[in-house]
Amino acid sequence: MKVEVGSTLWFLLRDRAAVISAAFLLAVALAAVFAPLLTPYAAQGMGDPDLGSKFTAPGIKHPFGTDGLGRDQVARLMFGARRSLSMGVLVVVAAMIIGTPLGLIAGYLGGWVDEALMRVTDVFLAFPPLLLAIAIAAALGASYVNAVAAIAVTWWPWYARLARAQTLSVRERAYIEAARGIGVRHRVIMRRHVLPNILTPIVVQGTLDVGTAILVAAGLSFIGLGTQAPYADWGVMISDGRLYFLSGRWWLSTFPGLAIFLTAMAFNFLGDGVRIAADPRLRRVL
Amino acid sequence: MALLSIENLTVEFNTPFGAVYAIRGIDFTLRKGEILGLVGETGCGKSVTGRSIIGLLDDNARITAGRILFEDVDLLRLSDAAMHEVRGNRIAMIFQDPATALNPLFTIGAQIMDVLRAHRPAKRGDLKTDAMSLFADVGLPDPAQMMHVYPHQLSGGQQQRAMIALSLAAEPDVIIADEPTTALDVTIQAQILDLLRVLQRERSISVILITHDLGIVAETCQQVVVLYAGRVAEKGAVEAIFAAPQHPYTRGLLAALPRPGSRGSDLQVIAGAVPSGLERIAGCAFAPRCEYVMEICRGQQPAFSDIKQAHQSACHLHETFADA
Amino acid sequence: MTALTFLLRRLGLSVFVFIGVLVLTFFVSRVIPGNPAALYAGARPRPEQVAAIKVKLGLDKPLPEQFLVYVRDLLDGDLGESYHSRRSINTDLSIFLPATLELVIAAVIIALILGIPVGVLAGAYPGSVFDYATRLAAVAGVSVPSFWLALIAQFVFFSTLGWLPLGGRVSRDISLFYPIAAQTGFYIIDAAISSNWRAFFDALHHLILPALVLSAYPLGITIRMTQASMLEVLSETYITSARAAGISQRVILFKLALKNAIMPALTVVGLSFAYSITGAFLVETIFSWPGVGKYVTEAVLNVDFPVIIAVTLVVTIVYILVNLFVDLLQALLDPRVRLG
Amino acid sequence: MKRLLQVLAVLSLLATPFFATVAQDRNIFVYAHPVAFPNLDPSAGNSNENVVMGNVYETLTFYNAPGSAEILSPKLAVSWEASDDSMTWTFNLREGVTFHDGAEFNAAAVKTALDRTIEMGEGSSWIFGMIDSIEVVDDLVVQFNLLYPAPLDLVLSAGYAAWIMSPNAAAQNSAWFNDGNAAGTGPYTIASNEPGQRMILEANPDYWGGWEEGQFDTIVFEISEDSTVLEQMIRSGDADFTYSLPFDNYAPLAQAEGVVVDVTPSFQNLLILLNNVKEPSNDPLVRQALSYAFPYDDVVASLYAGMGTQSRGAIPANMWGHGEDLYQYSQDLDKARELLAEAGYADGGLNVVYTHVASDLDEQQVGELWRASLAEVGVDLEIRGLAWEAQWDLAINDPATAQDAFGFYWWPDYITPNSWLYGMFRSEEEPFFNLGYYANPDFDSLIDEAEVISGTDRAAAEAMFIQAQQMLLDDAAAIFVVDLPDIHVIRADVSGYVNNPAYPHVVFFHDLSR
Repeated sequence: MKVEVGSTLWFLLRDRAAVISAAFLLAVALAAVFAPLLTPYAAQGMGDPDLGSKFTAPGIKHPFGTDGLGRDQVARLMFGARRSLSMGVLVVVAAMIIGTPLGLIAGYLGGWVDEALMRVTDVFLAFPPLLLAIAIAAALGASYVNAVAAIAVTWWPWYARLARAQTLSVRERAYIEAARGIGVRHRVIMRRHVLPNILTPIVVQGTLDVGTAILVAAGLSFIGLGTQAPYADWGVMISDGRLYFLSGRWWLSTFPGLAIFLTAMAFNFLGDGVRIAADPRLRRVL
Repeated sequence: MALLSIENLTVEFNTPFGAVYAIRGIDFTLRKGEILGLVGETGCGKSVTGRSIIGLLDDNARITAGRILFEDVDLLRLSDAAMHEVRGNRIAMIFQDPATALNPLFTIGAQIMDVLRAHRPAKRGDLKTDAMSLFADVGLPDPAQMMHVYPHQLSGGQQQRAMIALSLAAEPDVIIADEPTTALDVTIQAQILDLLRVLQRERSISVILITHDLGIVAETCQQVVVLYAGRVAEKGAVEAIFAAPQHPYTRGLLAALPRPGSRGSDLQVIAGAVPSGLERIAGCAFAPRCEYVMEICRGQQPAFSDIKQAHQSACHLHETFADA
Repeated sequence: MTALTFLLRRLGLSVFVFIGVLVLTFFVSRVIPGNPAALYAGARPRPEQVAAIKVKLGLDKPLPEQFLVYVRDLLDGDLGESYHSRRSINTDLSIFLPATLELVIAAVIIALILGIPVGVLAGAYPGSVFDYATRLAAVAGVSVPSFWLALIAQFVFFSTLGWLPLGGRVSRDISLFYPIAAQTGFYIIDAAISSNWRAFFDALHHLILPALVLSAYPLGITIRMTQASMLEVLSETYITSARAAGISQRVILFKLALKNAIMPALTVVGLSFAYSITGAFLVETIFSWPGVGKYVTEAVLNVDFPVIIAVTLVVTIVYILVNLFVDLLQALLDPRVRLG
Repeated sequence: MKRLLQVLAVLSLLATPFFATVAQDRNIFVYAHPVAFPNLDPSAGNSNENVVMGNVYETLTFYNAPGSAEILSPKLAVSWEASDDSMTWTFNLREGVTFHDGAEFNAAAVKTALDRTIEMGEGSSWIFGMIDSIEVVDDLVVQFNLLYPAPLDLVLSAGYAAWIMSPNAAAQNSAWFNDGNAAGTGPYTIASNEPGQRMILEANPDYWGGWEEGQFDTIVFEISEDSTVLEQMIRSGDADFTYSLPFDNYAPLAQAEGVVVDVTPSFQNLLILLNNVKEPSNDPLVRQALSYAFPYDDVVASLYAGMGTQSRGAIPANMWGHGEDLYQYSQDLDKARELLAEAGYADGGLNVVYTHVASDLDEQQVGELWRASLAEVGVDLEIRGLAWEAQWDLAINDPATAQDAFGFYWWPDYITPNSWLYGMFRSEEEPFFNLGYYANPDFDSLIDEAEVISGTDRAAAEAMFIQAQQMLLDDAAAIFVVDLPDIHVIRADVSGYVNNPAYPHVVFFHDLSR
């Protein structure tokens, strides 16, 4: 499935939900990147306490209130976005980087290599999502990097499968047969001819997956296997606020939860949009 | 005695690229008891015409002008409920690939009984008897066993027979057969066409046979309508048109026709491509590909002219050919 | 392909996958930092206790040997002992697994009962307001963090409205005065078969909120998949031919197309199950639901690796079986797959 | 969806009358308990199951709540005496006591029970390390022969390992107990156990202490690790007692009707053990600087909502061995800078790793506050949350790779200052709980000597223990953060409750009534 970038973009721009989502995500990303410039409480965003304004309810000074160490929740959310967003993206990118070449090799070479690699992916896919990630994250120790690694380890088989399926359909094409016929080495064929032709659906799937990856990462953080203090991601913020949630300090968990919810939704809408726009057969559905 | 008249039927499709003109105003008439061939290349609008008649256009299609008169009632003005009464009961349809037109998860018997039940209340036993007699009518072996058979257990020809049985279930007046034999072998093809002819004769059903194969038209039809780019290029009695085709397009088609009796080949043998449905066409749609093209052809749409009573062609040159 | 060869092939594959799962979990669990012997020894162990326990648990042996011992015990049906509670994991799971399954099955049922009809209707009327609303709801369902939704649900239905309990499986009064005779471990079923209706309604009352929260993700998935598959089925020629034959919309949607649409949608049973289990890991703690999710999150906190492996294994087996069952069901429902 | 919710909720509400009309002919006390009971074997359990043990089983002696005239009072032993050298202890046992399973309580039973505990060698059984042998002198007289002088009366009052179970039960293994079986002499028996969820105790009608009107006949433990659940239960009156809520939630809760928040000092404190071996904290100046940089006031006032007190030395206030005149560090960033400069870190550039139990938000926030203060004196603090075993493992494996600062709670197994001093600071070949690798021969000999005389001359021993603590403070061996409060929330209509920090979070239900 080779897709023209121009027409894909054109279709994407007609999808209102996707456009709004992209704008939202861009805003969140900008808020994350330029957080130090955008909030007067940058130091608090990075963890410094301000015990004087402990547990301030949402108001003009602190629109989303403050936490138990008096930190402004808007600043915490903006700095938290750095981690939550990057976790989602890194998981997907890492999974792609592991999965794509393996799937490509399996699909291209076929035979026992294919069989072996696919059985390995079967094993990974046999776990209910999150369960294996929990076990691995627990084994590696709680940290931001380990959480990303743990989820990526459970995620790559999806990309391996996708890459393999795409490779199988590309493999028989004339130009590849031709390249093989004139003795181009396998490695070169895979990299020059197969890879570019299978990337589109993989990238599309990746866009769809980021939202889910953010959710899973937030889940790990929620049970304490993710970002460590003094930093926080959105999952950690929900977890920290939970103790006080039903005791009148509702704002602590509400806003980070909303942030995850809306971001995941935006990625889903954007991913759907990209998928439909990139697949001519689906465009009619618009 | 016109059973069904199509008048200035115009259909557009909404696409993200803009409106696609599928049918640009066509007229023809189907008389009772005759088989009318609707011929043209892929994309000329012949299937859309069939779907328009039975009211099953895709959601993004819009009929922007015209009338479809069935026994002097405009089908386009009927309510959904009324149109629902027409479908199956008065007008039925047969599809190109019986393998996809039959539901794979239900037995043939169940499917035909669904149709029977939809059109008349009856006891289950009666329905079953009727279903089996329909199977016999269309020449399916062992009708009793057919009741319990799934589509995939039948051969292509048998599937199409079953499909025909389904379309006959409510005793319609008109059957629209959309390329009913394209997916079948040549020998089976002939058998199915025979069956259609028999049904037409014995039940005096009118048939609109949609095909791209002029060979089939020659063997099966009494009337023919040649479509090009959503317009009628030429229409009339089969003998007249095959004897003296008036439109350069029809001539091209006939010239490409292999010996009668062998399987028809694809019709795209005339140089050039069919114009895109996105374009508005000012003059003759065929002009870009026409070897006889004249100045007038690009600017003005040719009107129909009667060559004889039963033979009309839309070409600025028609008199030239008539003389020739 | 006959159903039998299909079944055998799937079974063979499952056995292979299971062995892989076993190796992988064992390996992962032994990488866990910390000192399991100290954990086993209790809150404030002495060095000699820890050393003795290390020998007792065989932790001083090389890894391959530990693995063989583990597999041998496993073949005897023994999942081992929790290092934290020292209880038999078999006993624990016999209590916790039914609790989780009760919750997960309830969530799957909610997801299917709500999701399939909604998906069918949304697929039948693409472009309608209902379609858009459904799509929004489906995306919301798969985007909402379950643990956050659980908090919000508690806030609304417990704190604010006071309709539903905060957590747990049954009220104290039931434990005290109308205890449920454990048979299957599914409280709803146990209470029903012993005609203990007070307990039945009480258990149901406790089940509603966590099950609804858990069903959000599978509901979203179910709607999406049913809708997509309905959309596809409705564009099939056999639907057009049924229309052309004058069959009514009602029969087409809910008899003909549904049967076709449900075939691919059946995979959502497996998916729903998987995502409900995932949700359960996060949500059970919030609802104080004594299931494997709560069990394993605590085990993770305590690096209690016999529990971590056992839960991973058992839940994965259940998951593999569910998928196997779904595959079989699909094969059985499709006349194109020959039986026998 | 919402509609369905309503329907379901209404359906369930319809069902409510079914079970709402339960006859309350029982007097029930509900303890909303924050953790499960890990090990119900009285010989082995040394954790939160003590609350079950303390009501089902009994000890020979009982450690009184602070403020009592005597330190100890009789329980299953009615009187006892030690030989002059504290090497032989004789206990006279209570007469007419039977175990729940009908077995008779006597000297043989005491020997069987304690021998089992010592032989199993699990849990806190090491507190009996001084016992050489146990002799049945008479049906109701039991004699302990010790290996070295020790305050055995204190040891036998311990809240762990000192429980006396029936000889029949002593023949069983841990699994038997963990299936919910028990046979002690206490006022309650285990009626049912839903692990991780709920445990129900019922009154033992034959209890030797007798029963009065208003006492509770049924005790229910509702177990929830979720403090939100605990809080909601006590707030709504669904529970009578709980603890372990977030410190910040007690003040609003105290305002609620019918709820009393009971705050008393505990015997538990929070320390940060500093690595005495590894650079840079092997330098006492650095350790002192770290101590001066610690925000004591903020931690006490804000994290503990003013309910704890800053520690003074290692031994918590209210306990013997506590030194009211010991030096107390306070936050002084200038001093910290000076000390760092003296140690050669004038420009900062110091990295310190602090570990804490990952699930402990208090320990984490202690680190967050400390980090902010340290940043001002040029020290970079990395906060690492780990599972307890992982944190401990990191500390004992190799001092060179260990953490620099170890957040650590300590509580005594039995009530002696040496529990802290020996446990965390006495030099060891292979450190076990001396996780800061503190090694000071003078300190070691001082506490060893104090321990020997603590059975006979408690006052002299106390002075020596206090002197030993001054050494720790001079060396800044650890940061002594806070003496934790015991905070229990109890329904106002329950009377008779007194917190006893010697038995952490144990409620002796027999004392209560409504």
